Amino acid sequence: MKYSYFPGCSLKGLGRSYEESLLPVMKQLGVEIAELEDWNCCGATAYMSVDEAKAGVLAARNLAIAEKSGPHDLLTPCSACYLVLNKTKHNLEDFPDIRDTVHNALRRGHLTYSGNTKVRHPLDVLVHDVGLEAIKQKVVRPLKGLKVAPYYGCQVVRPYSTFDDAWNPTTMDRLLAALGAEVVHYPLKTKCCGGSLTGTVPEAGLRLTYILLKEAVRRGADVIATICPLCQFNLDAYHDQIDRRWGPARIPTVYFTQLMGLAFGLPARQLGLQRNFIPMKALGTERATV
Amino acid sequence: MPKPKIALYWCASCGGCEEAVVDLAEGILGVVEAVDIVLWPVAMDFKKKDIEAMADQSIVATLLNGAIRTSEQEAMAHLLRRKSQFLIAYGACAHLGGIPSLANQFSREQMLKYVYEDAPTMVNEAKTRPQVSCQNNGHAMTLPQLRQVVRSLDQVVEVDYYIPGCPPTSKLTQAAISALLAGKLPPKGSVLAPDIALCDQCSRKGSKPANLSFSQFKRPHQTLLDPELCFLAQGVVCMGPATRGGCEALCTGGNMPCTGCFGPTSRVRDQGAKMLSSLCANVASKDEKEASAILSGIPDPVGTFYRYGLAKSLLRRKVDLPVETPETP
Amino acid sequence: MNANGKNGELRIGFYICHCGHNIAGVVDCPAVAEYVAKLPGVAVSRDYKYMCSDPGQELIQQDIREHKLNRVVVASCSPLLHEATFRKAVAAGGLNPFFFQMVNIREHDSWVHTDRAAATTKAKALAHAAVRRVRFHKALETTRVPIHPDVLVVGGGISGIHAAITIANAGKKVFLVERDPSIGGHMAKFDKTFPTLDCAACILTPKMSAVRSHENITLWTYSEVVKVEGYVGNYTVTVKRKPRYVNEDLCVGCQECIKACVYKEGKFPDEFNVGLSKRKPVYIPFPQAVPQVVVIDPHYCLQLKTGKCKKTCLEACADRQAIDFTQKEELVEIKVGNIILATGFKLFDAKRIPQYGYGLYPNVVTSIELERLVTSSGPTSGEIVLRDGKPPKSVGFILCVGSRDMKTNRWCSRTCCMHSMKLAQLVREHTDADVTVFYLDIRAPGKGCEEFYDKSLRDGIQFVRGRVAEVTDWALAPEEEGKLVIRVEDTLAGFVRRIPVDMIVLAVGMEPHADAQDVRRLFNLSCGSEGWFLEKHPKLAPVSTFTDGVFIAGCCQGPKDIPDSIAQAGAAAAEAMALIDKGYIEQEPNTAYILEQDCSGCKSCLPLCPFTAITFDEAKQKASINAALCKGCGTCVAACPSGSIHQNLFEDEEIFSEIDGVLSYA
Amino acid sequence: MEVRRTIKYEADRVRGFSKEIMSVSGCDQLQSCIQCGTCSGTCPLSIYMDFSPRQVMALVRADFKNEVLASKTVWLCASCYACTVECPRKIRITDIMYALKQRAIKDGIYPRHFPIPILAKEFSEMVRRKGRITETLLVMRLFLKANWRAVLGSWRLGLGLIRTGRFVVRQEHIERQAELTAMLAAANQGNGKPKEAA
Amino acid sequence: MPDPNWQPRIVAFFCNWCTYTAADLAGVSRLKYAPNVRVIRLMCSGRVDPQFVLEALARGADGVLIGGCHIGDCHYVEGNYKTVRRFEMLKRLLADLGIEEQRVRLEWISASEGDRVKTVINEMVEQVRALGPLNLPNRFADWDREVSEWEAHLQTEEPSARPEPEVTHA
Repeated sequence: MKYSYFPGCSLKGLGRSYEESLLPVMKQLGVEIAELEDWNCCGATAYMSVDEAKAGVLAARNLAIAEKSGPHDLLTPCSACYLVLNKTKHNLEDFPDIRDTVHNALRRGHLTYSGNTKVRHPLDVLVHDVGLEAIKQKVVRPLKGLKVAPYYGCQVVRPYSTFDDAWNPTTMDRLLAALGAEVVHYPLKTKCCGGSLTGTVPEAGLRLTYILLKEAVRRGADVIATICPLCQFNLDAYHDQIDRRWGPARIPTVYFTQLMGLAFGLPARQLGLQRNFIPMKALGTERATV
Repeated sequence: MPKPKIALYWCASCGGCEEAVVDLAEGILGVVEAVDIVLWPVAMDFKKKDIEAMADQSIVATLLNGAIRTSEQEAMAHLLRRKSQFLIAYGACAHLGGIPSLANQFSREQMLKYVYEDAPTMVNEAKTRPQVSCQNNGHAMTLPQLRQVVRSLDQVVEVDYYIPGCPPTSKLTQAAISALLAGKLPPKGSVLAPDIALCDQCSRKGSKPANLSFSQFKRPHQTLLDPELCFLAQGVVCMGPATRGGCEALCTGGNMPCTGCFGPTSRVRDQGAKMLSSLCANVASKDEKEASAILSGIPDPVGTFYRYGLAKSLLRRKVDLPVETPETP
Repeated sequence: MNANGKNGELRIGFYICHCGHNIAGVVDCPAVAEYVAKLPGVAVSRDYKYMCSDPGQELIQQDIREHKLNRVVVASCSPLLHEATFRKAVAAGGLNPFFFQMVNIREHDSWVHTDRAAATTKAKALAHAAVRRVRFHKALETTRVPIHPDVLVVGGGISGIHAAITIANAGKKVFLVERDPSIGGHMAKFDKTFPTLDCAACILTPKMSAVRSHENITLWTYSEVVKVEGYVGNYTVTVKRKPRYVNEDLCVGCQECIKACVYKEGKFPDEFNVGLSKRKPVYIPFPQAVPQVVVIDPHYCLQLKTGKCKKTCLEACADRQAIDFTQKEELVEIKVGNIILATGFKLFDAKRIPQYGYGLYPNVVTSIELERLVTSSGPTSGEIVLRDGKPPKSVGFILCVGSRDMKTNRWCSRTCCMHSMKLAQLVREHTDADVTVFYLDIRAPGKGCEEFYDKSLRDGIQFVRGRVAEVTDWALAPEEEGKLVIRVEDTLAGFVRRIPVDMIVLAVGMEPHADAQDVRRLFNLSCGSEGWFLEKHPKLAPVSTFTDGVFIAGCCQGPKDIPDSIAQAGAAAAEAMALIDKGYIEQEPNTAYILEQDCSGCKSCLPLCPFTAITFDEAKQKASINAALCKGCGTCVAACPSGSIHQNLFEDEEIFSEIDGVLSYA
Repeated sequence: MEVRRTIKYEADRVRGFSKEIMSVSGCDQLQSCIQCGTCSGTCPLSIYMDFSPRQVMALVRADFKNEVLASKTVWLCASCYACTVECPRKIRITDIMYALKQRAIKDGIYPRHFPIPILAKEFSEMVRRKGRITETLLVMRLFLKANWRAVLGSWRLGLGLIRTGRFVVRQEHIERQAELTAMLAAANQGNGKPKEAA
Repeated sequence: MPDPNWQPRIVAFFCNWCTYTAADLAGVSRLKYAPNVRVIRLMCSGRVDPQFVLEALARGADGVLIGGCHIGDCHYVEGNYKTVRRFEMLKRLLADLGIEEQRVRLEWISASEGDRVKTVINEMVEQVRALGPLNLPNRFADWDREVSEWEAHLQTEEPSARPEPEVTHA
């Protein structure tokens, strides 16, 4: 199994522990991963707010490079990147106007994109390509008794995702169960974390984060598992502000890949767990330190 | 009192029609008795000028066979038309364009190139082509011009009657001539043969099942042909149902399927389309793919359905061929 | 073929209709009339405001008399609409009605084009085609086919019941076929009916027993139509009668067998109570079921499943011996002249909208489930209670669940607003709960319905305009603890609200049966894109279909309430009886025929006719067509290799001349 | 007591604005909005908006350009696409929000000192110049532009990031910057064909 | 030279029960479509004799559209099966005779699919427009110019006096 890999800016910065855990886990499962050569920012939500055409071009450049680099699907861990790349792919198919503009621009860089490269999220790949059975094989330290709230956030399941339900996705639930964890019924699994509003409009953004955390705590979760760098940052980094505003709702938030790593018996450091503001207590660190 | 004048002429034809006339055997003598043949290139030495010398309409009837595909044939057609009271298209070529009109699938250039350059048997380094006219030590020599389109006689001049067939049978010829001499002719423009499809007189008719549908098409060389059984029942395309009878079912009698030389009945405008329609309707599959596979057993629809009648079919010719502007011969 | 048959010189009358502005607004009618006037054979060419009006028709008749017309062409609307009208007019003018040709310049021209010039050119071409075509028309006679007086009604809901009784009362024999073990349909499940709040059972039960006792009605429940052959007036229908393992003639509905069943308690979901209660393998669907005959469910009955059972039911029925485990499915063939389809609808599956938590939260119920709860004969004998048995303190109704939603069903189900308000009022009657109705638009157009809406408002039922976004069980405020929380924008107040309630009722919409397409095929009907059966004309023929002698009534044609369903059932019955009492149908003389002297006997046509109208005369060695059996499709005509098969009204020459005509550009 | 007149006159409408928005690829469905409020009900942030998403749809459809572009609503949209997925009329509401943001920025009509548009501009600027984003640097720039007090406000966060080694100071960038610049420039010329005002 | 204000001319054969009714529905729903199509009503698409298609083309149609009931829905049980099979062969024949496949089209449109009528007609008109005029009558004339001009030439060459014909019969 081979995939091109589009890390996106976050996985090189605030979300680096996502990459730190993703790569070894994939390695363990014998999944080959080749980082996209000279990839650029997908444009995220911000660029689309400024200039639709340019946003399209930004994303398309990556798709074009991926297509050039081979027939492999493009592995895209960051939700924003996943959405933007997929959205661009769809727009190019659905709207001739955008297609012409983008192709016209790509030509300037001697690039072309014929729409072949598929954009895939690690969650999708792990459950549907690698398969839960293969993953179970690799589990050496089942996450027995660890209560996990599966949190998907918005942009992986909406609106372009094809691998799970937009309202009640279950892919990660099944994956976590396969790791031996106890999956908490968490109806907020696809609610918005506030995105960049946590920084720009805290009173709004942080409250969403707070609700997510509080409900997870209330439902007795030990840890929240996430699939998106921004979600992880929001749920992890703002606790002191949240405490001040609405009172404590402390619960660690980690990447699902970090939990996989732990279950596979990889050392916590190697999985970047030390980068958490709220460290994984009890089993988490326990495992991490053995 | 002078015997009625009759002319026989041939244009683009194989000569078979001439044979057919000769085949009248002793019948021919009767004819010769009764009439005065003023033109018959294959048998007698009359020249164009002799005809030109004659008064208009002084020939009672001209039996003209062969398709029209050169300027000279047109000239003769016009001349004979003018000189004859009755102009009769004799045989499939004059009637429908005949086999020669299969050439209507190609441009003149395509044909000349093949015949004078590409044909394996051709040696012609100079790539010489026939010239409409050329100078040779002071003498201008001309050749008739080969037309881009092969035509039936009535596409060039007005025709009074048609005697169908490749070639027409002696019976029909005899009957036509006697009717002519007796002045007992059907309405102008008639085809002088029964207006009912071949099956009516085909000996194999009884052997055709009532619920026949096709699950496979075979070409005659692909199968051992049963001497009694209806060809269609053997999966072999037989144009009989779409072809005017009157040929005494000679081909089917000789264990070959009808190829349609008598042309359609008076009620049909396009013989090929009609045959296609009835064959396809009876293909034994409701699945589009399967049906199309069965139909691929007919690899050459034009050659199958329009073997003798492409010139007179509704489309007349491959329609996207380049049109060259006519050179004066 | 002589262009003019034996009608001497050709004198065509041409009439172009303005249809008010419908045609004249886009097509330059006078210009068309002038153009046609110059065509060969045209004696009169006029444009007129409304050709289908009496003066319009009178105009034609007058011209036939005064101008000795022998052909008439009218350019107006679709022949499917008015061909009959004008043929009558022509006949009244003393001309054979088939010396007429119609040109469709409304549906096919003025209504679909905006460019006046182009539309006018098209009208001229179409008119030209008809004028050329009509030359070849011949005098024809319509043939009369007798109509079998019996009628088949499919579906034993309120529509089917009403249609059956109406026809039976007129003295005609009716077969009523119902898929379920009892008739009654959805209405039998209702407690009260809006807007009068009269008891549904009280008005339905008498009609049901009327069906049972009517000497003209043969009732076949637990049966399905599996095959339909023939055509209007002469249908042959095969009905599959599923085994109920109880002899209908012997069973008296004493229910001793049910008491005796080895299952002491009900164990299996009760269809009638939409799964809110349990029944035994041997059961009677509901107390007022018709017929009062027990059914044994082969999926659950031990004897039928495993062959191992004490068969206590047999003992219980020892003296009557009505129970018969050997019963087999049987096929019955009947002959009828007309068919009325009243196959109804199915309710939208609320699970398809996970946001509303149906199936996840036990106290989210559908409207029909609540209906069963409020019914005194229901599983809680009329008590509206939560799953834990306590009465709700607050109930929310969510409307348009599976209606007006492009992601599920686009259409409005028409009854949910009223149905929900009815239930809301019943909830107010039975409990002291606060009731809030969440709606997009309240649609109460029926008689007495707006008044009913007003009553609901005055009863203190809260109405919030807004489509509910989600139903959750997580609390953000103390009052939300342990409740179901509805998140919705109150679009009139202009802000988002969170409203905690104990019970949520989903007003699920109506949709076509899952097998609507199969049924449609069975009876050769059309379906709209949504899957409802298509009526012949949305206004002029709302219960007719494109298949003569097949009529539709009730919700199989589209969502409607009880009064509308009954009205339609009545209409369908009337249409059927009109045909029966006429006694025959006039068959369009568009049949194919073979000219014997032309046929070579090649037999190519024989396999082509699905109606076996073509036979081969071995003596003459020629094919011939039985006009009575021919439906006039013309497939054999197109296939005859020697052009020896012809079709009245669609002769080759007529169509060729039409082709030439439509290609004339003026 | 202070009162404000809220009546709207025809002059307040900017004719053609709705057409312009609906002409954006994927936004034409707006025509069939039935004002059911599913978008607002679903939106996690509608509770902070001056106009609810539903109202924005109504305002756009009625050509109230200035009101819409000046409102906070479009800037509070976090692009979670819940509305787009839930809309019973299949209106791509999120995309419409983007279309509005773009016009707001183009026409310079948006709430002053409101950080989000500034973030958007800073973001695109950094991408245009470096091809990639370095979040920490971006945030610093944002704070300086939008409200420098926030920097002090969130010093703890900053320290935390440094402690956990997530505070990156080296600006990430791509190799073939020229290529990207050329492409973005080309994007301006659109599809080559003349485009209606957008 | 293609005439700038040339408009595609399309002849359509619609079956009475499905496609013709659908076209009526399109009208009743006031859908707007290109005015280039002229509909001829037949009872069933099975009545469409290939001769009709050829005749239409020979008489100047640039395209021919055939409309029938969906497979399985034929009012006459299986008329449309025959249509499919004829059409299959007809297309091959036309291809051999130099007529582009897109000029003839077979569509199943049920009575309820008024919008489909609109889409199909507009699509087809654009397809044919892209192909340009077929205009066989003109081509026939072009082909026959070689004959007519020669005939004219012969006339001028031979101004023959025409004496009374000696009508003779045996």
